[in-house]
This record gives sequence, structure tokens and C-alpha cells, in this order.
Amino acid sequence: MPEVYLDHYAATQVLPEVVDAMQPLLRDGFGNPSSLHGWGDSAREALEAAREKVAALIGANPAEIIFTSCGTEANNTAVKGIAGAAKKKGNHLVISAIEHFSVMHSARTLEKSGFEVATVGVDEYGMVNPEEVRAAIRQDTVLVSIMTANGETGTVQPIEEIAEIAKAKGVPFHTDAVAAAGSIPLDVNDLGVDALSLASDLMYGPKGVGALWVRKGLRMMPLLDGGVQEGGRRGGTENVPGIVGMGTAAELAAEHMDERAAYLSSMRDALIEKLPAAIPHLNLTGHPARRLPWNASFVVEFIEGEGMLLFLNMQGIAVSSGSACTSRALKGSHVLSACGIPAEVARGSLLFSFGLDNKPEDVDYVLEVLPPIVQRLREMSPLYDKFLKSGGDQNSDVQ
Amino acid sequence: MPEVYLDHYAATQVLPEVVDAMQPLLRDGFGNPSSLHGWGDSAREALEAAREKVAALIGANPAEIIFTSCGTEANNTAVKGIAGAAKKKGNHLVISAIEHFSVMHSARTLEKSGFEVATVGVDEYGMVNPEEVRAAIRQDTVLVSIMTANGETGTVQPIEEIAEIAKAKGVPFHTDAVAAAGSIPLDVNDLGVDALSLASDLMYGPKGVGALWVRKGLRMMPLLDGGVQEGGRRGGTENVPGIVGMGTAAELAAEHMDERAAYLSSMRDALIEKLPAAIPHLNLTGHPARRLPWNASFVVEFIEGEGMLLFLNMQGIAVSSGSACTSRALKGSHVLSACGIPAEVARGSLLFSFGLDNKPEDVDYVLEVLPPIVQRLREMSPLYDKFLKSGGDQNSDVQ
Amino acid sequence: MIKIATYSETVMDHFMNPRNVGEIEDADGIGEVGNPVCGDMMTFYVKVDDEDRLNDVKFKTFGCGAAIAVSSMVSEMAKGKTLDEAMQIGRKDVADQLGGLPDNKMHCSNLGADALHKAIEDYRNKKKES
Amino acid sequence: MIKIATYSETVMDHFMNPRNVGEIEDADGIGEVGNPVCGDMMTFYVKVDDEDRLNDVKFKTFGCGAAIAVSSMVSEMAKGKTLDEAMQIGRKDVADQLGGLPDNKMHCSNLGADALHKAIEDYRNKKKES
Ligand SMILES: Cc1ncc(COP(=O)(O)O)c(C=O)c1O
Ligand SMILES: Cc1ncc(COP(=O)(O)O)c(C=O)c1O
Repeated sequence: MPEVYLDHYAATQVLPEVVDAMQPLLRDGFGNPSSLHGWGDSAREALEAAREKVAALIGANPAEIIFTSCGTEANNTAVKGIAGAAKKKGNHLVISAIEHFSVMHSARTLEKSGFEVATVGVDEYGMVNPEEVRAAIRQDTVLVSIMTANGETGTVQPIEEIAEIAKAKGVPFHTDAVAAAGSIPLDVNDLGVDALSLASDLMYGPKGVGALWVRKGLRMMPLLDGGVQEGGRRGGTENVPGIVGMGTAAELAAEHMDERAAYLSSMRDALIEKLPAAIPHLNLTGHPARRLPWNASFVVEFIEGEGMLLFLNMQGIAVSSGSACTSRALKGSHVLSACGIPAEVARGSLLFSFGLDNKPEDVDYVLEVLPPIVQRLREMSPLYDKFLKSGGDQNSDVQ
Repeated sequence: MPEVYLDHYAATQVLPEVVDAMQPLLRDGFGNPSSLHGWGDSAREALEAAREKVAALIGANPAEIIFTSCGTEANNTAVKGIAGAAKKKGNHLVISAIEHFSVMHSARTLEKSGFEVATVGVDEYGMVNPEEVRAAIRQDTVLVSIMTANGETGTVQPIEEIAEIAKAKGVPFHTDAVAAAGSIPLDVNDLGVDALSLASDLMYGPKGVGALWVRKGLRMMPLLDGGVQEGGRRGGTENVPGIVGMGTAAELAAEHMDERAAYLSSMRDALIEKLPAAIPHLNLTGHPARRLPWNASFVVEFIEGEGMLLFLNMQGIAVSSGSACTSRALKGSHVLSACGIPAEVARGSLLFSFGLDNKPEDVDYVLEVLPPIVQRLREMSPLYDKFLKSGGDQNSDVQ
Repeated sequence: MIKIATYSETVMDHFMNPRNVGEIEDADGIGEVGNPVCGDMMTFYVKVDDEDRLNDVKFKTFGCGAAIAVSSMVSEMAKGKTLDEAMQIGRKDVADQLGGLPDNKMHCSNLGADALHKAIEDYRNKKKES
Repeated sequence: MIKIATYSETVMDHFMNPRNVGEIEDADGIGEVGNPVCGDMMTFYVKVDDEDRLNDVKFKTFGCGAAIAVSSMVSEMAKGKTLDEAMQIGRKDVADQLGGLPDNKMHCSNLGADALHKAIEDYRNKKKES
């Protein structure tokens, strides 16, 4: 049986070059970068070299990169830290309805300490309208945080335009680039943002590492109080092997970005073209053109995602779903809901996320395996039954 | 030239068994524990197996272990999270003057949001007096946080007694066991504590992983808002390879605790016995008996630690110092200061932290190399000059 | 890479090869339940013989793997039982027969017994009316 | 494992082999500075010849590696200079000659020039008085 991993949005493989780069730091190079001796010194050098590579991926000054333990920590640090430091200036934030929970729930936590949060919506393609951001900004807004691209729908946001608006209004702008970094070209100065989060494990680096870039001069309270690591902006002994892995992953991502994107999007486009032809009542989610090169996301009407995942898994295919039943919290995707997709349709969500290990044949295998699975589940579904009895194919519509 | 690493308090080697245990998770086992397919499943199994091992090290229920990215994160989560969740009950904390900055600065941050912090001192041996903790607890105290053992002085605190007092007063008690875990036997139920922090990189595990144990029923706000990983108490994709490494490190620490302690303390005791005989005006810091098996810490009068570190490094010996000049923040050790050691004496601090790779000969090498270094630096020192001119050896005293 | 530890083997078996899926055209009773929390839906069809025994039970289910397995298990447990016996089948019995359900799925997906009971009540109501 | 990137090679050289350490018993001037922030202390001793030139300079220093290297470098830069020339030696000159100092050490350890100037002033004061 083939093994077809199509869940790179949940986790990417760690590239062999990356694993190799980490090994010396896990073995002889175990020193603490803060130590004043040779062991410490080589660890510090490895750390700073990795910082330069991560900075290079996003066109940033290495001194402005803070390493964190994951994208979630980067987002918590940015949202709570920038808002917290600006408390005297105001207590209003602007985020979007499709932010990752690490941004959204950080904003909720701020609400408990007196902040107000404005949440701008998205259109049917999951796009934020910059004009809505403009309208949401107030005199007392201290932070705008809108993600660079959404991993569930693949939609890439108009970051430059939002940045321009925020800048004109004098409000710092953070963007969560966890799903985008390494996949599409990003330059913090071209984008015009003030802070940007990224993570290692979505770009073929190890888990347990993320980074936050914060433009010099922007005040931010640390989230992790402690020692003076990371310029006093993040306490805790640095995860040197992980950081070095992220550095190598970032370097490779920068070097091979175009060819990777071309390769991934060819498979993505094949699936987007052929799957709706092979399965009726299946629709693309997210933006048809402005999307991450690896993302092909759909909703399949009348059935629930978990069943599809289990059957696909039996056939060696790994994917994910934004369905309520596949989330540990048993909540449907807030992203699909923000795109206006009805709750029962969103339950049939299927997310294929391509990676460097995929082959064009993988698309064919999905096209072979998935239609009978959908058919089988629909035959069990009382919703499909009702749909057929109520006139069938004539009046189906999702979007 | 020999290479003698005596700075295990800054970083321990990662044991070969630990590195080996991590490899599969860095390579094929890259799945996300939250994913609903085989790749996710094996990652989740590895994660839960590691949780059991870490729990076993401290006699805890695995379901009550939260993995973090370092000791600092564990401490920030405990202090801010437990106090934050109890805000309605009161806004008073008790900590000690020798806490790690991750506890102390977390308490400072809480002060900014309206908490009051009582700081209990220590005696000349760096010991907290439980009766002072009792006296410091008020009606509105919502958390006591006193470390299990201090890594700089090696002093092990009377945790059971403090826990009993806190319990009698109905106040949750957190203990930072980062310096102690893996080195001395700890059982959360015997200790009677309610929350305990530990870290991987001080027990021959990888950097980038820590853990926080919180007794069931104790309310705590997450520090990292995000997904529902770690039971909703810590968002962010889990650092599976690191966590697995910590699990193996914890398992090995539990298994070999006694023999390790015997081996390390034999070297520690030899140095503690012989170094003061070889170097005049050098004194032990911390408690003579109740100390961590690997810690031999001293102050050398009339000179500054950094110079000793640099010369020792030239001879292949790695140690650390609590001197102001060796800290990136250029502040002298708050721990030595709390022990009543005068600032200029504390500047000659030297911390030898033994590890499993050390050999008894390493002590001899230090005894051979260090005295001439001290002599050389003293010859340059105007303080030593004054001391000699003012009557010399007759009236020296440190403690 | 195909094991899913979330579910017991019995759950997976019933999910992969559900027993009694379908509709009974001339059912004696139909029971429909929908879970307002996560939106699972189940429809049970029963056929009752002269001795008040369930001689056929079929179902359709929209929901996760557990919901499908629960429906299948309930249908199997119910078949051949008298109506009174079938009314005794409780949620916990079903979960036990399945070798357990994940904690977070106990509430949402374990509606099969309810749907069965509704179908039996539907039959009894119809009988009363006629 | 012996490289310490914190300090330049020149700093390490002056730290490991400091020039002019010691005391001048019959010094013409003595300058003592102590840094209140981090507590470094330096004592400079100067010997002045008939042409107002520093024909000997010695020092003692309590402080970090940089403080010792700074003292050594200052003593070397000063030796043979006239008093007026020596008074021109500034902190930045010393750091430059050392190939730079770490940012966080610029302030604390770079007191050598001050101590030298104090020693020269001490000599000038004494001369005035006599
Ligand atoms: C007692 C204590 N607590 C907390 C920490 C912080 O640990 P980390 O650097 O892993 O965050 C340390 C570090 O040495 C420590 O000794
Ligand atoms: C857009 C976005 N932000 C943040 C995160 C959180 O990243 P992590 O799980 O590494 O903390 C994710 C995770 O997938 C993400 O997609």
C-alpha cells in the first residue's frame, strides 16, 4: 500500500540536511550560549549564525530576531507584549476573524485585563478587506494583528495594503506568518510590517522552535520573564540544536523557494482541478488564485470529515480536516465559518497540504481512493438521503 | 591539554541514549500528535510515553504534567498562571530572595498588575527559614513559590516544612525544582507541594524542553494561549523529539540517581576539602551539608571571577561565576548577596558544577591550575595590595 | 502508519464495516436524533414482528467514526430483542460493548441508543393511534 | 574549546600578558578610580622625567578581563608620551587600539585613561604644592 502524507500543514518532515545540522549541537556542542568559555562560545556562534539565516529569510536585521519555542509563543509574545507595553497609549486591538487561536485567544486574554478587541471579517474566499481594517482602527488602537496567510484555506492576505493603512494611522502592525514563512517570499520591509511570527516546523525544520521579528524601537514586554537571553526579550536557555535546525531550514527555504513553490503548486492545481470533477458536491475553500502553493482545501457536502480521514488513513493517506469531530475541542473551524460556510457543510472539510516528499502520482492515488470513500459515507448519511429525496442534484449549492 | 568541563549547571551533555531516543522523532516520526492518522498517532504515543517517564521521576500523575519549552517557561506559567487565576481571592505572593529570575521577574511583572510580593530572606548558608514563610503568608496570599534547591550555592531548601505551613494556611505552594530534579529524589506527594517546575537540560536531556507539574484541581491560566495541546494548558505544537529526549533523560536519572549522586558528591567533596587548603582567602558558599551532589561553589577574595574564568578556559577548564562581570546584565549574583556576602567578595565567585563525564583526576587538575591563576590575578589587584599593606593575613574574614 | 489509537479495535471494525446500514422502506418505526452540540445526526428504522421483537433494525448516520460505530453496534445489539429489552439498552452498554469510547466522544457520538428508543416509541405511538 | 569570541585577540593578549603590572614605589603621581556601577578598581602609578615625559607607568587592576587589558593598553600607550600628550588619550582611543570592546563592557571596564589622567593630575598638584 502506498504511503501518501498530505498533511504538511500539521507537520513537515525534518529535512535530512536539517537533522544533520542539528546533530553536532545535540552531541559535543551542548554548551550554554551564555557561558564564558569555549563550550559556551561555540554554542553562541551556532546560535548567531542561525539567527542570521532566519533573518535573511524575511529580509530582517538579525538583531531584531527573537527565538521562541513555537509559532504560538511568537504570537503570544507579540500580541500580549506589544499591547501590554502600550497600555498607557490605549487599549484597543484589531485582529481578523480567521486568526490562529494563538493570536485570537491572546486577544481574549487581553480583553480580561481591559482591552477591547475589534475583529474584522473576511469574504467568501477568506480575504480580509483592508478598508475594514482602516475602519476598525481607532484613536486608541495600539496593535493590528492580521495573519500573512491562512493555513486552512490557503488564502494569502493583502498584507502590504493593510500595513500601509496601519502605518498611516501610526499603529504597529504584527503579522502571523507561521503558515506562510518559507513558502512564499516575505520581506519585512517590503511588506511594511512591524512584527512578524514564524515557526520552524512548517518549513521542514524541527518542532519546538519559532521566531518573532520585532522592528527596532517597537516596545514589547517579554512573555517569558527571566534571564537576559535574546536581548532580555525572552528568558530561558536557548534551544540551540532546534534553533540551528530552524536556521538551516530557513536557509534551504530561501534558496529553493521558487522551485519548491512551482513543484508544490503543480500538484495542488492538479488536485484542485480534478477532485471536483471526480466528486460531486465538493467545493474548493479559500481563494482560487491568491493561495499558498501547498494548500488544496475543500468541503465535501453531506458527510463528516473524520470518517473520510479514517478511511483515507486505512489506505495510507494522511490529511486533515477542520471538522468539529476531528478537533480535540470538538469545535468546527472558525475559519470556514468566517468564510460564510454553513456549519454542516464545514463538517465535511478536507485539507490536503502538499510537501516536498509528494509526487504527482499521489494526486492520482487520492483521485482513485477518495471518491468511493465519499460515496460509502454518503450512503450512510441521512443528510444525503434527504438531499436526494428533496430533488437531488438540481438545487445543490455550497457557496 | 586536558578538557575539563565543570559547568554542568549551565548545560549538561545530552546522554548518547537520549540523543538516540530523539532520532526517530526527528526523522520518520515527525507527525503532529494532534493529527488523526498514523503519523500523528505514533507521535502522540511517543509524547505520552515521555510524559509517563517525567511523571515517574517526581512521583506524579502523568495527566498532571504539562510540557514547556524550558524551566523559565514552567516557572512563568506557574507563577503568573496560578496567581492570575486566583486574582479574585487575593493578590499577595510569597517568594524567596534566592529565586531564579524566571520566578522573581514573573513576580515583578505581577506587581505591575496590582499584586504585592513578599520576599523572604535566607541565612548565610542560603537557607530559607520556614518560619519566615509562615510569617509572610497573609489572608490574601494566593501563592508561595520557593525553589527546591539553588544551583548557584547548591543549598537544598526545607521544602516539606514549607509545604506543610502553606498547606495549613490553605495557600498553593509552587517549587522551582529546575536545579534539583534528576539530581536528588523528589516526590511531589512526599514533598507536599502543589506545583513543581523542572527542565531537561540540567539532567542530561536536550535544551528546549521543560515541564510543569500542577496538582489536579489547582486552577491555572495558560501562559501560551492557543490550541488545546497539553489539555488546553499550553498551546503550541509539541516539541516531540525534545520531549522524548527529556523522557529518556528522566528515566535514566530516576534509575541511576543514587549512584550518580555518590559519584558526583565524591568529586565535589574532594574539591571542597582541598581547594581552601590550596588557596588562602577562598571560602565555600552555600550549605556545608544540605547541598546538591554536583555543586562546589566558592568565593575567592580580592579578585574578579571573569579573569579566573578566562585563565581557566585557556587551560581547558570550563566553570562559571556569579560575578557581575560574567553576567551579561553586569549585575552581581542576587543569591550571594542574599547570603550576606559583601559585593566585592561575591565578585570572586567560582562555581564548579560536576557532571557524569568528570573524573576524580579533574579535581587534581583544578588544584594544580587554579592556585597560580589566583596568585597572578591577586598580584594585579589593588584590593589585595591594600589587604597586604593593612596587616595582611591577620584579619581576613569573609563570613 | 495506519493504526489509530484513538479508537478501540471494535470501534474501528464497526466503523469500517458497519452492520445494518440503510433504510427500511416500510419501517414500523423511525427515530431521528440530532445533537445540538456538535451536530451529529442519526436515523434509526425498526421493523417489529408479532411477538414485539425487533426483527430488523437499520440506520443512517452523519457524524464521526464513533457515531457510525455506535449506530452499528446499537443496531446489532437491538436486533432480535423484544421492544422492552431494547428499551433497556443504555449509552454506557453501547460504549462498553465497543470496548470504550474516547472521553471527548462519549457525549457527542453516543446517541445511537436514543435514536433506537425514539424509533420504538414512534412504533408504539403509531400502534396506539391505529 | 578555548576561543572566547567575546574579546578581540588584542584584548586577550593584553589580558593574558599584561604590560606594566605593578607598583612604582617612589611614584611621582598616583591615580585611583573606582567604578560605582560594577565596582571595577584601577590604580595607576607614573614616573615623570625632566622633560615632562612619562618614563614609567604601572598599574594594578581589580576587574574583568577587559579592565585588565584596558589598563595594560593605556600603560603602553602612555609610556614615553609627554604629560600633555598622555592627557589626550581618550577612552575611545583605548578601545580602538584594543580592536574594540564588547558593548556592555565599554562603560565599566574602560576606565584606564581616567586613572592615568588622575595620576598625572596628582603629579601636577604635588608639583604645584612643592
Ligand atoms: C533554579 C532554576 N530555575 C529556573 C531556571 C531556568 O531554566 P531554563 O534556562 O531552562 O529556562 C534555572 C536555570 O538554570 C534554574 O537554575
Ligand atoms: C497561522 C498559524 N499561526 C500559528 C500557529 C501555531 O504554531 P505552533 O503550533 O508552532 O505553535 C499555526 C499552526 O499551525 C498557524 O498555522
